[in-house]
Amino acid sequence: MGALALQTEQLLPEQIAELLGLSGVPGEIVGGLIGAFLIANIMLTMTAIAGPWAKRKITAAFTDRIAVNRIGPFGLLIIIPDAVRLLSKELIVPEGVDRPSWDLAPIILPASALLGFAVIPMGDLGPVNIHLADPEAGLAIVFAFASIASVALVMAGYASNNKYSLMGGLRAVAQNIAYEIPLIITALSVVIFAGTLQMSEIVAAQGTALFTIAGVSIPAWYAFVNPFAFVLFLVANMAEIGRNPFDIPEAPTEIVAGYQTEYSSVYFVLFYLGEFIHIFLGGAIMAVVFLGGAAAPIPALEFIPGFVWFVIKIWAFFLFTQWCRSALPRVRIDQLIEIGWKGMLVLSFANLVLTAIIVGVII
Amino acid sequence: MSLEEPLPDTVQEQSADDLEALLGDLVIGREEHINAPGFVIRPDTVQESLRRLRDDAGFDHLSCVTAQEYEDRFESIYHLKKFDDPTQEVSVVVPADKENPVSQSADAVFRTADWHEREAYDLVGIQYEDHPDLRRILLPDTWQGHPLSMDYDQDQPQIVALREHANPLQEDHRSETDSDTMFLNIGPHHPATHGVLHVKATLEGEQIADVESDLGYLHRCEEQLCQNSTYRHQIMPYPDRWDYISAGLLNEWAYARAAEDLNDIEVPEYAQIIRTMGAELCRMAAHFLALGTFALDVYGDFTAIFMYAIRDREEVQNILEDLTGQRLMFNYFRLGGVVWDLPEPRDEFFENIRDYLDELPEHLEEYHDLVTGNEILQLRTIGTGVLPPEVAKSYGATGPVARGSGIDYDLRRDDPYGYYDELDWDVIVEDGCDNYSRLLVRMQEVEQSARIVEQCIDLLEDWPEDERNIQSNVPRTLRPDDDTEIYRAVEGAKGELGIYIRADGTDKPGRFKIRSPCFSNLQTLPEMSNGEYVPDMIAALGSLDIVLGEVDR
Amino acid sequence: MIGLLKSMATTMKHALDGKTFTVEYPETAPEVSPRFRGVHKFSQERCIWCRQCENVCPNDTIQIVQDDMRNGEQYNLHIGQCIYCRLCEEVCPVDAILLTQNFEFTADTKNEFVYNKEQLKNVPWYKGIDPLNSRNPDRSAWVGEGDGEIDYQ
Amino acid sequence: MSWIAIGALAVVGVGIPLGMMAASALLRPSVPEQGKSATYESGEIPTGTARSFKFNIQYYMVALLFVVFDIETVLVFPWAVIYSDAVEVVGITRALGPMLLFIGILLIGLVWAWRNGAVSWTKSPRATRRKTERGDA
Repeated sequence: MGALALQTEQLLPEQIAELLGLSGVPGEIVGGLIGAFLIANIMLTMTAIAGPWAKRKITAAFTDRIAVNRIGPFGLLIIIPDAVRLLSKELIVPEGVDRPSWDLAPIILPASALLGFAVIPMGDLGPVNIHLADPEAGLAIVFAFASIASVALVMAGYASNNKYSLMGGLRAVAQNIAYEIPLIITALSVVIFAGTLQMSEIVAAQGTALFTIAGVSIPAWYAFVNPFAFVLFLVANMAEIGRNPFDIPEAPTEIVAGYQTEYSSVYFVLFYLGEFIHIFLGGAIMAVVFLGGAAAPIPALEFIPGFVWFVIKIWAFFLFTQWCRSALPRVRIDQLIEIGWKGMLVLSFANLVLTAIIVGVII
Repeated sequence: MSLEEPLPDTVQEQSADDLEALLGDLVIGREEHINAPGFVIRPDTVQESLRRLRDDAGFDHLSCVTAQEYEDRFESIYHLKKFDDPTQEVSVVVPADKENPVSQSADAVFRTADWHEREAYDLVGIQYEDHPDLRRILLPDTWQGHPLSMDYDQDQPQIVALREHANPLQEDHRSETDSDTMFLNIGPHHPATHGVLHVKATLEGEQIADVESDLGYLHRCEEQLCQNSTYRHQIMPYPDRWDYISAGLLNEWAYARAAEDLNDIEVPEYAQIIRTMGAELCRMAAHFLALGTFALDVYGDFTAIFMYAIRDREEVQNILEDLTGQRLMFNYFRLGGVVWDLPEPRDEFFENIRDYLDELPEHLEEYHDLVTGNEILQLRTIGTGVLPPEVAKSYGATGPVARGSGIDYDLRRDDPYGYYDELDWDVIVEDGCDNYSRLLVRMQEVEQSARIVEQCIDLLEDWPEDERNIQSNVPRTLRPDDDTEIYRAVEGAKGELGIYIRADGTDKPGRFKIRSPCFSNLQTLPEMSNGEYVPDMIAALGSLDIVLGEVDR
Repeated sequence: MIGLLKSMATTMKHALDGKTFTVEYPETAPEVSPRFRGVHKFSQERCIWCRQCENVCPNDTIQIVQDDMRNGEQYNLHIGQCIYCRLCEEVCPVDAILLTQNFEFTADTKNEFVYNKEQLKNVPWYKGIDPLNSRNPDRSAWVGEGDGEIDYQ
Repeated sequence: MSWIAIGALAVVGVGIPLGMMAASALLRPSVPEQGKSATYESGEIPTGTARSFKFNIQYYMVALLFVVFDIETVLVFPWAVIYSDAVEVVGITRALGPMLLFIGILLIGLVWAWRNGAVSWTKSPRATRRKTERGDA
C-alpha cells in the first residue's frame, strides 16, 4: 500500500485526493467535491429514514399505534414509494407569489443546513475520517451557517402572498433571533474550557477522563462538566430548530403550516428535508460541543467506529425532539419571546460569567 | 348534597298569576304550554316584558327562541328559565303580523337572542326590530326566501354564489390609529375549527381585534327532517346526528323526554336505569373526545394525548356497541323505553363495564400527569379565554362551559329526569372561568359519570328477572292533540339540549325546534377571544367543545 | 418543571410498554357485537310485500315496486344512503329483512350502492353470524298493544 | 484550505435541491386550473394581499435588540477562546474584569429594555380596547 496508506488525522478531501493521486489545488477541489457529495448523501439518507419512516414509527410508539409496516422489513421500504410520491406531485404556484424568492427559499433552507456539516467532525469509519473541513473558527462558522435558515424562512413567508405564511415567517424569525444569542453564549461557556473554536480541538479536549467510579471512567464531556450549560443549550437548540414546545412557526392548529403553507410537490419536500437536516445539525452541534463528538462513552466500547457513535448521538437528539413533541404543548409567541429574552438570555450570561470565574479560580 | 333541591328561600317562586300581575297590561292573552304558562304580548313590548321577567322575577336564562308561522300569524316564543331552578319556566309568546312580520328584538336584554333571532329570521322570516345585526345565519347571504315559512317553494333549486368577505374593521382603521389590521379566515378548512366552522378573524399583529363566527356549512335541515317524520319511529334516528360524536343517547333522550311528556307516556323504571347508564357512557365518550381535541388544539399535532383519549373512548364505544348495536348512531331509545334489554350474557356485559370502570381512575391519573399538571399547558390555559359568569348567563351558556364559569347549573339535578335523582353523584363546578377550568370540569365529570354508571349496573344486576320491563305500552301511531306545545330539555354532553314540539293533530310535529347547547355556547367566542392572541382563541374554541353538526343542525 | 417531566415520563412509559391499540385491519378483523347493524340481507321467500319497511324508513332508502295485483316486483335498497337505524327490521313481521354484521362494502360510484333484491339476498353473513339469534329475545318487545292502527295492507 | 472544501459542500448543497427539482419536473404532471392557484385561506376566497398589512412593531424591537446582542457575542468570542490562557498569564482579575464590565454594561441595557417593555410582547391597544368594550357591554 505504501503511499496510499490513509492517515486518520487527515481530513476527508485530503484522503480522497491522496487516493486519487492528486495534489495541490486540483486535488483539493476534486477531493472536496467528492467528500462533500459523500457527506451530503449521508445526511440525505438519514433524512430519508427519519422523515417517511422513523418519525412515523416513533410517533406511533408514543401513541400506542403500529404505523407503517406493510412494505419491506418494519415497513422500511415505504421510503421509496414515499419519495416517488412526493416528487411526482403537481407543483402548484399560487397567484401573486414573489417568484425569485419563492423559488430560492426551498433551496437555501436545506443548503444552509447541509453547509453546517462541513465543519462537523463525524468520526472515523474504518480508515476514513469523515470530516470535511476544520477551520479554526469552526464553532462560529457552524452557527453562522445554521442561522442562514431564518433568511429562507422569512423569504418563504413573505413571498408566498399568504397570511398564514407571513405570520409563520415572522414568527420563525422572531423566534430564531431570540434564541440565537442564548445559544451562542452558552456554547461560549464551553469554549472557555476548550480554549479554541476549532471543532476537532473541542472534541479532543473532551477526550480525557473526568473521574472514575468503580472502574468506570466518566469522560470529560462538557455535558458532564457543565450540565447546566447542557440543559440551557438543549432548550435553546430546540427553539432554534423550531421543535415542540417551540414549534410556533408552523403551529398547524393556528396558522395551518406557517411559511410552508403554499408549497407543494418538490418544494415542500425541500422544506421538509431542510428541517430534518436542521434537526440533525442541531444534534450534531450538541454532540460535538457537549457529548464528546464521535467518542465512545466508555473505553470498552471503542471498537465500534466513531462514526457509529456520532450517528447514535444525533439520532438520540432526534428521538428527544420527537419525545417532546409527544408530551409538550406549544408555548405562545409572547411567552416564547419573554422566555427567550428574560429567561434564557439572563441565564446564559449568568452561566458564562460563573463558568469564567470557576475556570479562573481553578487554574 | 348535590341532589338537594335548591333551597326555597334563595329562589323565589311565582305562580302564573303572579307573573301575569307582574307583566300587567303588557299581557294581551294567555296560553298554556305543557311545560310552562305562556303569556302573549304585543310585538313592540318584547324588551320591556323580558326585562321585567328577568329583573323582577329572576328568569335569567333565555333558553331558546322558537319562531313559527301559523295560518294567520307569525309567532316567536321566548322560553325563559332560571339558572337557579330550571323547573320554573315561562313562555313569552309574541305574535307578529302575517303580512309584515315585525317584532322587537330581545338582544338588549339577553345577548343570546342575537343568534337565536337571526336564525328565526333566516328560517322563518320574522323581522326583528332593533336587532344589532339581522343577517342570515345558517343559510348563505344570497339565499332567496325563508325555508320554514309557509309560502316557501321547497322544490325550487337555488344557485348560491361565493363572495369575498369584507374586513369588518376596514372602514375605521385610518381614522383611529395608524396601525393596520389583517383580515383572516380561520376555517372552514382549517385544522383547528372542529369541523366546518368559519371564523372571520380580524387580527392586529398576533392579537384578535374582532372575531365573528360564520355558521351553516353543515346545516342539514334537521328541524324540517323531524317535522316530516312520524313521532313514533322516524324521528328517533335523527338526534344521533346532531351531536354526532357519540353523544347520541343523550340527544335521543332530549327527543324522548319531550315526546313522552307530550304524549303522556310512562317509562318503566328498569328502562330508565338503562337509559341513565347508556347516557352517562355517552357523556364519558363525548368528554374524552373533548379532552383529546382540546389537547390537539393546544399541543399542535395528533399527539399522544389525543390517541390516549381516543383509546379510552373506543373502550366506551365497545360497551355501547354491545348495548345498542352501533358505535355512534345508536337509535337505541324508543318512546316509552329502549329497544333492547341488556345483551346476553348479562354477566359478561357487567364484567366488561366493571373492568373498564376499574381501570378508569388510573387512566384519569395519567391524563392529569399529561395535561392538567403540565406547566406549559397551565401557562397557556389559565387566565385565557375568560368568560365571566354574568356574561355566560346572558349568552345562555350551559353545560361544562357554564359550570367552568362557576354557574351551578345541571339539568340532571335541577330538573330531574331518568333515574338521576335516585343516584349519588356531584355536579362539578369550577370558578376559574378560563380554558383550564372548562378542561377540569370535563375531566371531573368523567369521574362522576363513572360513579353513575357504577350505581346503575349495581341496580341492574340485582333487578328481578320478571320485572325487566324495557318498554311501556305505546300505540303504533301517535297523534297528540292539535296545538299542544311543549319545550323540554335534558343535559346533553355540551349543555342544555332542548326540544320544542308543537303538535298539529297529525302523526308528525307541526313545529320541531332544537335548542342546541353548542349554538349558544359558540356565541360566547368573541367574548372570550377579543383582545387575546390567536393561539388563545384556538384554545378557547377548543374548550367550548362545539360539534358543528349540533350548531348548524 | 416537575409537571413537564411527568408528562414526558408518561408518554415514554407508553412507548416502552410495547402495547399497541390499533390492529392490522384486514388480517385482524375486529370483533363485532352480535347486535351490530350492517348491510341488509333480504329474503324474497319470506317477504309478504306489506311495505311496512318502506313506510317506516326515515329517509326513503327502501323502494318497492309492485304490479297491479300487489305482487312484488322489485325491492331496491340504497345502502349508501341508509342510516342503519334498523327500523325496517323491527317492523318486518316475517323477518324478511335483516341487518347483518357485515360492514365491508365498496363501490366505484354511488349508483352501485343501490342493491336490488338479488344483491340483497347475496349479502354474506359476517363471520357466519346470523344476527337473528342474538336479537331474538327482544324482537317484539317494543311493539305495543295500543290502539294505534296496524298498517298491514 | 478548508474553504475549498466548504465551498464544495456549498456547491453540492445547492446542487442537490436543484437536482431534486429537475427530477421532479420530469416526473410531475401539470394540470393548471384557476381554482388551484388561489392562495390558501382555509377554503374561503382570500381577501386582500398578505403584504398590504404592516408588521407588528414588536418584530422591529426584537430585531433591534438582536443586532445589539449579536454584535456583543462577536466580541465575546475571542475573549472566550483566549480566556484560560490569559488567566495563566495575567491572572483572573485582569482576564475576567474587563469582560465583566462589558457584560455588565450590556445587562444594564437589557434591564433598561426590560423595564421599557421592549422585551415583552406588546399588546395591541385597539385589540385590548375592544376586549374591554365588549366586557362593559
